[in-house]
Amino acid sequence: MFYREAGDFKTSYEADSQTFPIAFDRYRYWAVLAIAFLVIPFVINDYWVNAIFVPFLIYAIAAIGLNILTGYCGQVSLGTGGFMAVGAYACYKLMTGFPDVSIVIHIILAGGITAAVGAAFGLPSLRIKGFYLAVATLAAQFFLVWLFNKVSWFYNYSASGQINAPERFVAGVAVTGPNTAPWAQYMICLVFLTVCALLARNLTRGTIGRSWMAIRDMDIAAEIIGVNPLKAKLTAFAVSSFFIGISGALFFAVYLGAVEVGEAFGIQKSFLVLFMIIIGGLGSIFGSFAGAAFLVVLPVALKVIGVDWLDWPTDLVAHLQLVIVGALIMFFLIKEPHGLAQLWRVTKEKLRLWPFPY
Amino acid sequence: MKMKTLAAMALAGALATGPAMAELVMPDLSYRTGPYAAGGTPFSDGYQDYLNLLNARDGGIGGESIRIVECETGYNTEKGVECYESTKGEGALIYQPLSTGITYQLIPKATADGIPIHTMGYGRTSAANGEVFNWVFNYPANYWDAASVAINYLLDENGGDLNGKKIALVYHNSAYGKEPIRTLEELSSMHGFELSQLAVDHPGQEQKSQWLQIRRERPDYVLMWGWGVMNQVAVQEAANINFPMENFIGNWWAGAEHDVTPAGAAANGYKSLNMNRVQDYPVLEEIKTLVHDAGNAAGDGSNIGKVLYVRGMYAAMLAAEAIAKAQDIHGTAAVTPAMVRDGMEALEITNARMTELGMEGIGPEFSVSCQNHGGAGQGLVQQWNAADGVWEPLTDFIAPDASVIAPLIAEDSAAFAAESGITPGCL
Amino acid sequence: MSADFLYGIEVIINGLMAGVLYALVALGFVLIFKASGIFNYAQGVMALFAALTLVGVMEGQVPFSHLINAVFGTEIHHFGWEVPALLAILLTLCIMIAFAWAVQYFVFRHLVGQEPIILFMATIGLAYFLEGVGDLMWGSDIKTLALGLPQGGSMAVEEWTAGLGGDDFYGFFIDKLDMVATVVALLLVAGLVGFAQYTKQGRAMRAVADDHQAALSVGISLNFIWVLVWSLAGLVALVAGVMWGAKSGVQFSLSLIALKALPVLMLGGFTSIPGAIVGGLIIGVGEKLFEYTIGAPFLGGATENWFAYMLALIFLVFRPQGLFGERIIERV
Amino acid sequence: MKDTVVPYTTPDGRTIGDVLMDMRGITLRFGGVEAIKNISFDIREGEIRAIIGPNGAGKSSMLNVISGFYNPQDGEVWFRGAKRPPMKPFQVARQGIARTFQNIALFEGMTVLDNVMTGRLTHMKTGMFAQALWKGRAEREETENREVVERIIDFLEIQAIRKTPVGRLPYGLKKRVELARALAAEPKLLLLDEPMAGMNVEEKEDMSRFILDVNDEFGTTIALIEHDMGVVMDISDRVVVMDYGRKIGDGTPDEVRGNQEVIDAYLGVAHD
Repeated sequence: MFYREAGDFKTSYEADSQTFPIAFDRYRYWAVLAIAFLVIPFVINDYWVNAIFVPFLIYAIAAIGLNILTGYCGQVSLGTGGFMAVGAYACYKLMTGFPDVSIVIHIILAGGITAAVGAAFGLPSLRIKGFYLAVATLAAQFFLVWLFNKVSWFYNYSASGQINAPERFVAGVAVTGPNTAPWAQYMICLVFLTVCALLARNLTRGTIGRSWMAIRDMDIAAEIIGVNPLKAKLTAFAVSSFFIGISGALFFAVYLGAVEVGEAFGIQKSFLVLFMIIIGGLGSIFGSFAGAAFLVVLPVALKVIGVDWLDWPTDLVAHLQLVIVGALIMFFLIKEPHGLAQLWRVTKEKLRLWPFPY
Repeated sequence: MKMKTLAAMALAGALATGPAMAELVMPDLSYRTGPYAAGGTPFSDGYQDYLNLLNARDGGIGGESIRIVECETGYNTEKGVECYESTKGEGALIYQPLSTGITYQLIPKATADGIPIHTMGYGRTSAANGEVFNWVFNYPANYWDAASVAINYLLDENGGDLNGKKIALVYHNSAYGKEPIRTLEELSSMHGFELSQLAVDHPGQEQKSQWLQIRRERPDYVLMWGWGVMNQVAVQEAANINFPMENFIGNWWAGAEHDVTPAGAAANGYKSLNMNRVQDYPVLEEIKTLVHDAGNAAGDGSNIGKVLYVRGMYAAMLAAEAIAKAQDIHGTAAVTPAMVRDGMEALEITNARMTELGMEGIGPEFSVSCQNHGGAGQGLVQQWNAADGVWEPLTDFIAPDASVIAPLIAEDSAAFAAESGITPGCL
Repeated sequence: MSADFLYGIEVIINGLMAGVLYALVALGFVLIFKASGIFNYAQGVMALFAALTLVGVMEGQVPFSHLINAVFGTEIHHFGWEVPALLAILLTLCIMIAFAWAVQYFVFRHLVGQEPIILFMATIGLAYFLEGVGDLMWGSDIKTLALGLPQGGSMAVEEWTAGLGGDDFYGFFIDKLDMVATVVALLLVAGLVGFAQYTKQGRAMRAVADDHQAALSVGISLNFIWVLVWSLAGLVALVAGVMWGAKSGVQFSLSLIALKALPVLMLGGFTSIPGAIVGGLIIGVGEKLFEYTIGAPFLGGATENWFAYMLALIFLVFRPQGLFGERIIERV
Repeated sequence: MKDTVVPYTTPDGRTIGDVLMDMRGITLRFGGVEAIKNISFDIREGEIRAIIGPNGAGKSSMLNVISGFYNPQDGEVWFRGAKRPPMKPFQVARQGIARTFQNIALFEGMTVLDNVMTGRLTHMKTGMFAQALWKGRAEREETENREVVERIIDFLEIQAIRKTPVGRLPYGLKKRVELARALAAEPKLLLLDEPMAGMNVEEKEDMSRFILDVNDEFGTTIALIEHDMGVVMDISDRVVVMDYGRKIGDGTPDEVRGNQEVIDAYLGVAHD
């Protein structure tokens, strides 16, 4: 089977503008989906869910969210941690305030609330640009974390200042709380990720996506051809925050089950998600996946190699891990500044011409 | 996605190395890296060295050898979860998560998995109520005890009367830092002292505002719930404003050598609480000869005898005693986590036993029961001697005011039980 | 004068001093950004690394001893000598220059002409790398900086000013270390300005900051200039690391001081040295004054971190070009 | 006081109609500098109107006023018989004014097709939620607009580079893509800022042909700035001449060619 587009004729514009124009890509896409939905849930255990899959799926949602804002609309944000916190605390308040409503609705609403907060903090983007905006979004980060820590209403006045996810069910299966089966944790995150990725893909390929990219590439020209910058930027902030809010809600309710805002949603989280999208590739949905996978799996893999195989002291491995991750980031950027997604595209391009590169 | 699959396969290979049975698996979730490494390293050294000593001297516990599985958390919650999941499969008997954040993750998980957690002087305070938190133990003392012990100490210093005194609490602006507030407020209305609260935002490198405020308000005493770099800066700033150091008392996570050494001689006289007395124990000699000289030291061996080293050792001792107790109760050397839990619940630490173990007076005497997972709640006050570079115990173990703390614990654990749908009861 | 008012002044004075310390960190960012357009996220880690190196050199620690011991099973920790402070500082500077050269040679030389966000990302990689190397080289315990810098409130100032207010005023508190930091910062800025104005290399540096192409065309080596600015940033990092490290000991958290510099940069602009200084002072006073008047009494305190950013944000909304920037006229 | 103009027919048979845009007494200042001084002129439906003048005459500023990028301090802009209030550029675009730029302002990160599709933004009305779902309204609208765009791509002969990222194209093609993007908006008035700058003779001929064809086939009114006098005189119906922010000539190419002031300006006669 050759990886070719020759012979795969498109007879309509719909077919031409589909997500995977090359047949082979389409098959692979369906295969990945089939494995993700039909195979992995049956073989997965606690370790894989909690150490790899659930964090990967949740970070992928956050990365998609941030990629919409930063990769597609060009607004660099360092407020991701704060917005995830909004999602988490909104979800907690909804879960405890309306225990009879489905958790799925809570998570979506948490995304909606985060979207509103995100849009509000997006307002300065009309005046402030580039790194100045990035630093300005840190105001959101620090303020939100401080707020959730300070106002005890957000954590229902509990003495511990932590929020705990009570047990909730989807179709009779526990998805939050201590008794959640690993596959249920995995499935709810997977479903949310799949839906989010589809929505993101749809939004980015149509009118609104083009307005965002136009603003990103040249905001003045975009305005002159008819893009309302206020609307484009605020929708980018809102949509981005919606996804980030969902990821925050899942992060709290499904993954950790209990969080304290400063620890779980601090500034490191904002940086981490930003690293993911830059390493993965700005302006690419696939890049969001690749970046999240890279930064979730690599440290674990290095730890396994260093501690379990080579039997080195854990602290040495942890330090070496930093050195290696740092060096890899620089290496990748030198080799391919546009991230793993671009690396992937270039490989595919080569594959298309293989075995006749010229 | 492809890359992930590859990595996944690599990992699968790594994990396939299954647990070797008939060993006592003791995970050590340490943090030797990151911002709090200075505190995590000695604790982990002490924890591991003591268990290694048991292996070297006694062949383990009850004839069963101990296997330590160290996992680096970097004090990061997510890494902690990864560590828990990766070690639990090896048959871990007891967890010492060493971080409040990780503890909160593990409480529901470990409860569901049936593995006991020991959070010594940190974690969830209301876990002292063993009827709600069947699998969580926080003996010998918790933060609310600490607040009460500090006030009891000050009462003692002031002839039993704190009326009209001003006490300031400088705290890390996080769930941890806010722990003592409720207790102190209760105690303030009870004893008539005036409590002022000063929050320091994480990480706490810049505390000028707070210490200027203390300088203005001139409180009689300053209590501190600090962590990480906040401790060193606070000690320095207190010295800067010429606050009398003997009236400045940190809690037991703000009272190690590295908290005071950067300030040099200026830190002399600073006090802190401790849950384990630091002195020359015979057991330290044994560790030196049987563990360090044999080349089995967990770290570079330089931390032996330090406050947090001794605390790590104390934690390991309590765990080992609980395992021994479990072996006793169930009549088997190869205990399971559930058996260890029973051992912890039946744990009784006496002076005679501590002397026997070569650590006389390291902690208070206490016993654990199903109702009380919190131990005696006692703590002592120690003082920093900058000239000799040692922490000197000033007092014996001081009891907290149970009448204040018990209702608070009952209230909070009841709230948790209601929220999580737990029916309190003994296992 | 009422004590509250005098204490307000005290807060302002201390805010100014804190501002100097913020500016010190911000300065490193500005140097590199101005000359190469790189937003150097690693500046905080550089401060940590420089301070760690200084202590390590002074105490005669064997670099990478932990790694060496683990690999070869040896037990080495110290060379057994101690290096005098001045010599140690020089040695540390040499190491920072070598680091600057390595950064330029191995990383940024290959990234010339990339978008700012890519360069930013590379510095993040650098930060990870340097943090790991720093830990491996010198260990992750808290180290005491024994440079003999003065510490503590100045009694002289306190006594002189105690008479200004009534019984409830105890005189102004001014930290001696802060005074030293201010003097050092002033000297540093004067030195940098002098260097930029009066030396050939300095003028070349300014030329590059102004226009890369034009600088190239008159025969200035960009590589050399970039090594130079990274070295200067290393020097600034060392000074910042020492000043902050004197307070808290040299430890991991030093790398977080970068977060204190970011609002300063927003306010002062990424390209202006006077902007960094004035921005630092404004942020320092602003956050302390807010905490004194509103934060601590009404909001429960610990407001400084976010208020610094809010202040910069509000300021920027009204003046997007920053403190010293030219008014931006957009063209097509 | 709306002046109606009698439609007339050009020598090549096109009909020039009513006044489409009327600039009345426009003055634009930057700080103390007057870039445009009290200029009035009109653009009629269907014509090709050129604005010429030496460097710094204020031509681009004038175009920027028309496209709403600058708001003049004095004067009125009348469009399609109504006075235009101060507007943001995107609102002007929605009124049906599209433009190209002197220094190409394409969206470098997007493909040619996507760039041209951005030209349709003002015609696409599907809401965000429908777009997120895609199937149905959004996809239908996308396809309809894609058809329009494909016609323009055909027309400008850039089919082959449809899916190429714009950043990789040579200069001449970029200019053409930019024209395509402006045309995709189906504007009432098309503004071209030096469409032939930096082109060789061949490319200029191509571009002139496209401009004439656009005007001819779609009946689009065009206002353009150009330096190449030969081209301007060949393709435009009427010419405004500016110098130092003033209008010094206005009329058919032949009229302008004979204007002494214009000749002076171009030959660089000193101002008194």
